[in-house]
Amino acid sequence: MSDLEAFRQEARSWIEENCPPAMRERVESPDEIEWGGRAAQGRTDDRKVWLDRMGEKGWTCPTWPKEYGGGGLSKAEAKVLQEEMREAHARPALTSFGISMLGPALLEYASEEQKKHFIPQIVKGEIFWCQGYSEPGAGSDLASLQTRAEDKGDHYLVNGQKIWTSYADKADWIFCLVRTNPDVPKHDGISFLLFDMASPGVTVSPIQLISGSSPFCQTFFQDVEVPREQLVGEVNSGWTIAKRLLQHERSMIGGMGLGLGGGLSRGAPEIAKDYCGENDGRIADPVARDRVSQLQMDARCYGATTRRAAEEAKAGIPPGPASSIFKLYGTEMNKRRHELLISIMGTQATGWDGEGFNAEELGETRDWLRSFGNSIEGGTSEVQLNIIAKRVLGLPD
Amino acid sequence: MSDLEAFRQEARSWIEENCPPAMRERVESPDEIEWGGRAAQGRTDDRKVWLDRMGEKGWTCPTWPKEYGGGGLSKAEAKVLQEEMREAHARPALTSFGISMLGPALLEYASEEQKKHFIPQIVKGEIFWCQGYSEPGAGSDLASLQTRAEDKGDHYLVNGQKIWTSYADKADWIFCLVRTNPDVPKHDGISFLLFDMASPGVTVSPIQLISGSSPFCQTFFQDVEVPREQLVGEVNSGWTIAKRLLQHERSMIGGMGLGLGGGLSRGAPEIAKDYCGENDGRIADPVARDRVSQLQMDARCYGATTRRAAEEAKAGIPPGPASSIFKLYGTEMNKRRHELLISIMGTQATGWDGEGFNAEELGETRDWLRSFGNSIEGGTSEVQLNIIAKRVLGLPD
Amino acid sequence: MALVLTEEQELLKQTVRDFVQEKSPVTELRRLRDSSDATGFDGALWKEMAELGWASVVYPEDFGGMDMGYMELGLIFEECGRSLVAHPLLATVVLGGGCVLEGGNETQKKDVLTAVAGGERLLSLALQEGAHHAPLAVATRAEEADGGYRITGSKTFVLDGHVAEQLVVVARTSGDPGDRDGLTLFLVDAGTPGLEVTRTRNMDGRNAANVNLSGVQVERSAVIGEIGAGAEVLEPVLDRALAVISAEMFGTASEAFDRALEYLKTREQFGVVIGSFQGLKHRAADMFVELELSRSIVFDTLSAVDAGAGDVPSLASCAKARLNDTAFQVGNEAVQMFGGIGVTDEEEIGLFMKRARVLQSTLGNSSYHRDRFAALQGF
Amino acid sequence: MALVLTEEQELLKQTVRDFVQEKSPVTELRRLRDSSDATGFDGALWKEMAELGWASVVYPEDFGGMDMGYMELGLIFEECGRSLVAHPLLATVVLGGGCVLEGGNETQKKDVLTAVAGGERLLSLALQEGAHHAPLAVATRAEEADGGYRITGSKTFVLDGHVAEQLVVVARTSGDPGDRDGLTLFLVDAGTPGLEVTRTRNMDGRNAANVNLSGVQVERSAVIGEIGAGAEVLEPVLDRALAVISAEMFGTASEAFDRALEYLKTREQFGVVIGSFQGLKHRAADMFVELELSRSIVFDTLSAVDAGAGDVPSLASCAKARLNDTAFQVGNEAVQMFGGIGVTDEEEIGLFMKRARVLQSTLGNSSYHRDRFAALQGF
Repeated sequence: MSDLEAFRQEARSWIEENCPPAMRERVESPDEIEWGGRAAQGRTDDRKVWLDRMGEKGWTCPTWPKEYGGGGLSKAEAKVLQEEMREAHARPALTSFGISMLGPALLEYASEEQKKHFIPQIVKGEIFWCQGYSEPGAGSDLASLQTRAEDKGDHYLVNGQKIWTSYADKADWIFCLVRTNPDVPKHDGISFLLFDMASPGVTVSPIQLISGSSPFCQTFFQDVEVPREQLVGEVNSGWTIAKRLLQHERSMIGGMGLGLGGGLSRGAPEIAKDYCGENDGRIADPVARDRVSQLQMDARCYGATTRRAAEEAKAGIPPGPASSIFKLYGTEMNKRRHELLISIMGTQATGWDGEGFNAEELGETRDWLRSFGNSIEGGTSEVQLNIIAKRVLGLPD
Repeated sequence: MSDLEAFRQEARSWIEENCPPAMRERVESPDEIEWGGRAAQGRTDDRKVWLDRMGEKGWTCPTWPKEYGGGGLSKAEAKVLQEEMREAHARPALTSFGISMLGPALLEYASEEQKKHFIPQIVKGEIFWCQGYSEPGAGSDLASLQTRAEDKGDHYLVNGQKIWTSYADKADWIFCLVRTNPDVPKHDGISFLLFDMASPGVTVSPIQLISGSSPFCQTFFQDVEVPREQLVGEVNSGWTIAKRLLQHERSMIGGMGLGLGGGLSRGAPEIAKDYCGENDGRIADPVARDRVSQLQMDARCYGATTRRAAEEAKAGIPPGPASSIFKLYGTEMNKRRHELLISIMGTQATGWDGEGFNAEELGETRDWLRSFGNSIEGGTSEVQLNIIAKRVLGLPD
Repeated sequence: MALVLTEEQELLKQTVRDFVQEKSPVTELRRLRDSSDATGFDGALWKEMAELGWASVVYPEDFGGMDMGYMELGLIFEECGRSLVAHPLLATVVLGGGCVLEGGNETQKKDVLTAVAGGERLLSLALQEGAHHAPLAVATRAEEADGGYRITGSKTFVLDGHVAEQLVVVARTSGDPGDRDGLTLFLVDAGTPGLEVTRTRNMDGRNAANVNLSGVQVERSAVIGEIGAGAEVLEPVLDRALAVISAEMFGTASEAFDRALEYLKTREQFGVVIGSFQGLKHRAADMFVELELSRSIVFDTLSAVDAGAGDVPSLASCAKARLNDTAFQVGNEAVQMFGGIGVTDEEEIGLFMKRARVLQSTLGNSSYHRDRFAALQGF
Repeated sequence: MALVLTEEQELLKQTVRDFVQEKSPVTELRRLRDSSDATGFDGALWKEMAELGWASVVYPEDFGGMDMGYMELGLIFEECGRSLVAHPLLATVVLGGGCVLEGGNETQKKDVLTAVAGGERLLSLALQEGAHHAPLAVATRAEEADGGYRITGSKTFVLDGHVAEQLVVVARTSGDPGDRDGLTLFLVDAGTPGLEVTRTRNMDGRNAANVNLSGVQVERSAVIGEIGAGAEVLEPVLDRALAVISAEMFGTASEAFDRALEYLKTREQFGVVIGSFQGLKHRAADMFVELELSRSIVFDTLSAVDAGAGDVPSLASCAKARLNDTAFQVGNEAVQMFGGIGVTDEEEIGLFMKRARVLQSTLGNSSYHRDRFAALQGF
């Protein structure tokens, strides 16, 4: 038996023994997702058991080094683990920006001491992290951020304001871009700080979107004291860390084009048959059918492109700014998809709440409204076009 | 009887007496259009008689002053004359860039002597004028023209090259923008010259387009001597004259959106019924029908806009850069219209010449190919968008 | 047909604009929405509007009307559209009242129109039955019974139906869904037994209702126009509604564009105002052109209605399809140009986009009107 | 299914590109067009291509073929598309020969495929009858007569039909136009009495023919496949043709884009290269993304054909519709970006646009393929 096969057996038995039955049921609502953190909001006993066991084994972050509490698995082993988790219908024990965003940055840029301190907390889900990048005045020009951090010797004094901070109202700590030198070109005066959201001077206000309530917040800092040892990397070189994290975010949002972001479980063809009538098994309205078909084809082409990118990556072909292509096309296609659905559902997709509309209809209206943000967050479509024009096509500024 | 009514009677009888019967028949081919000029190409006796009589009366240019050979009519009278011409099915006696473009500029900018010399020639159709504006290197940046005119005392020495000179191979004289001072900002060193195309050093080469042969030419000037008195306006202030003329050209090209440019006598609905089938009197293919309907509606909206602009002009509301709107939308709509027709006519609209295609099909293929130029000539669509953004919307450079 | 406003019309437009800006800025719509107002519009404001004659612009003087034209009414819709004013003009005056004006007898006109003109009665039109506007696809049945009619069926998207005191109900007295013949219009009081009205709350902060009729008994005198010839009354009323809705959409889209343009001129990114980026400039110029075409077709349609021109149906469909498409483009682009702030509820631009989107689905989407236009034009 | 080329495929692609660039630059197409060449392609070049094995890439070794895949053939089409090479690969190898390969008996295969593989015979497919591709709408009839069949009808847009030595004629032996059953394929020699071939000259410098059949008598042995079951043979052949046409269109559109991009980087206006204008930059970036999606679906379709996957019909329609739309967008934009020079015959960019436009109409426009895709997907 190969080592990998042995690992598969081991993983299978371990999951079988350790994953509580309730953690093998489908996630039905966003509230059932375990984000970790001190507040332990909505954490059932089963969720706690599963989180603790997975965290203890380091399998919440399977490929991270064992010395920092990670699973220490090879990529091949991690893939096997993922397969076995799926096979057992086991839920992810932990979803967090610590795992998907901060952790990899810390492993690359943080000091040994910082890694020893922060990484095990992430693995075990002890801290709910949020991300403090965007500011109201900056928008697409992220690097023009204004939140100041003054060097006060043993600490930095932070003043300013962040926006679009997802889950800031639930998070324990924030990883945050701040300006430590206002007198140099904007990219050269930025630093990367970590601090506790319970620090005096931090206030949070949730943002209402056109689609209703949201995980986004505005976050205000007034004379927040951040100990010097919570600076990651060199002072004034935080932009390097930020850029690395942004690429990752783009791919995540682009993926929504394939329907990951939508709440509908039925496809456009079925919905069109319901709302525009069915004729011999086909959508009765040929113009609607034409539009649905075009959308489905675009999704196929997009899907083939993501598969091609994955194959190219495997074949060692460098990805280039492919993330911009996915972000751009994925989000614009998602917007078109929702607009088409809304149009097909007619006046039944005009409802906000209350009687007269079913859950699918109300959900679709909200999803459509939410999709407007897709082409803005994580770098607007215009910014992606600029990136492609410059970095891929080599067109001058 | 009002003066206007008296004039109507007079015009009616005069046309009745003077317009040869052959000049009251429909123009069937472009060859039948009378452009005036020394060569008198294709000029039949009837065309000559009609041109001479109308020219003598000054009614080829009804509102131009009598002292320069014009008709001396008021605007109201000119309208009456036009109505009576239409009523009698009388053809225009003369079509010329002298009337539509050069004449008005001369009346505004030329010296008394120049007006006395050139305007009567235009009225009588003695000279076939062409326009020398565009240059191969200049494109949208018209003012960057390079054709040099050196001051040699009693004459200018012209060297350079023009492109898109319509009918340069048939024209007698050219009105031409030249650079008289290369050391000042580009708009400040341009002058407006008139000269004979038979001058030594002028050569002309017709341009083949993607749609086939065309009235456009390339025109080359090698040491062409132009007498000093053929300069119009002040030296180095030719750009003022050019701008005035350009506005006019834009409206002319935009007008093609309404179908004036097309060779088809049948509308898109009839053609669609022929090529996509007919069902209960309707276009059988609902997707094609949807697209034809959208196009017809756009044409309605465009038509209403041209009528509104005319009414606003009558009501004394200043037009603004309305010509850019018409140029932009008219040409883009014309392109869409031809693309739709081509698509409806399927493989029957793929022919170039020879057997297997009827005249309508071959004509439509050529018209479609010709329409590509519409959004380029007379200022590209991009230039029109810039003009609207800047002059109408006040957006900064 | 005039495509330029007369001096009187310009004056009216200015008066309406001043009134609306003072009495009903966009914050009013937000207040009504957030307070879950029971009516969905400001009753006191509606009284004032009626006193100014807005409720009766197009009604004859005999019934307390001003006997002016749809061009004038269109200007009111346009200016209200600019400020997202919630008002019952469409449902009460144009649709419900419009049916009485077009097909009612003298008694009905005297009763209904006079009350509407005085701002004292709210009406609506119960026509649509599925998710889409399809005026001939009526399945609701009215059968002769007890000397009158008994109506059974259900209706959707009855605008302001939750507050309407009388409904014009379109029911079928003969034929099958899809037939033009056999439709009959009934004036039904809100309190009639068997009539069940459920308020529906729309994303634009406005309201409609689902109406269920289970054997609703009405008298013979409730019939508007001829039995079975309801389409004759309905069609011109719908065309006029399309004309004023298009005017409202033009106002809403124009205001959204103006606000986006202002934002382009003031918002700075990368050290310059974002309106200096050619990518955005070209898109703004493109929108401007589409809006100019929209303005023309709206004026053309309104003035054709006033002139009683024969091509009103074609024009009305043309205007609605065009405004659907332009309003969609402008709403979409405006939100995108505002960027992150544009998708927050706090910023008003989203309210314009939402209102425009609901109006797109109201009385026919673009695909419906393109098909109708083609049929009217013989293809 | 692989979406990345193997080393062997990369090598083949490079070999094809080198050959094409040396032997058949775009000036070759212009020469053929301007000289009104009787064949419409270079016979000597075709011999060379056949010697390199291009005529038989997908044919089995038994018939002189190379027994490689459609991915390899697609690469040849793509590279030829980049240089607008006029060649009989589509009509002879994929369509005409493809029918024999799919449905022919051993005798037919041995005769036809061996000759095609050697570059010694030209074929075509006579299918279309009206202005649009509609494979089931065949009205041409074949009736049993004199121990064989007698065919009557007329065909349009028979690619390279003017030089084809044998035609695969699709005729109806039963049923009515529109029926899937009842189609039969016949192999008809060009010289057969009653067969009249009229060359048609297309705007892309390529050629097709109208074919008239007035009682063309063929023997029983001319039938390819089963009587009445021609659709079974035809459909997979058409899907493979769609796959390689899409590859050609991708090559043509890519090259047009590359040329436009190069122009954006070199052409100066207002003192800067025009590629620095954001309006044009964004449009170029948009085209690039569309081309990336196009490349993916072309590869996906070709490799699905090679894998014998069940969803080849859906993918083939998806690829053709996508390439139709992308090629249209790129052709249109490229000419516009070249400005005035772009609309002259002297500049080559117009030749790319014309070729792409003819291919858009070949074997189905986007609307046809969207409808087919929907039907295949059950909606």
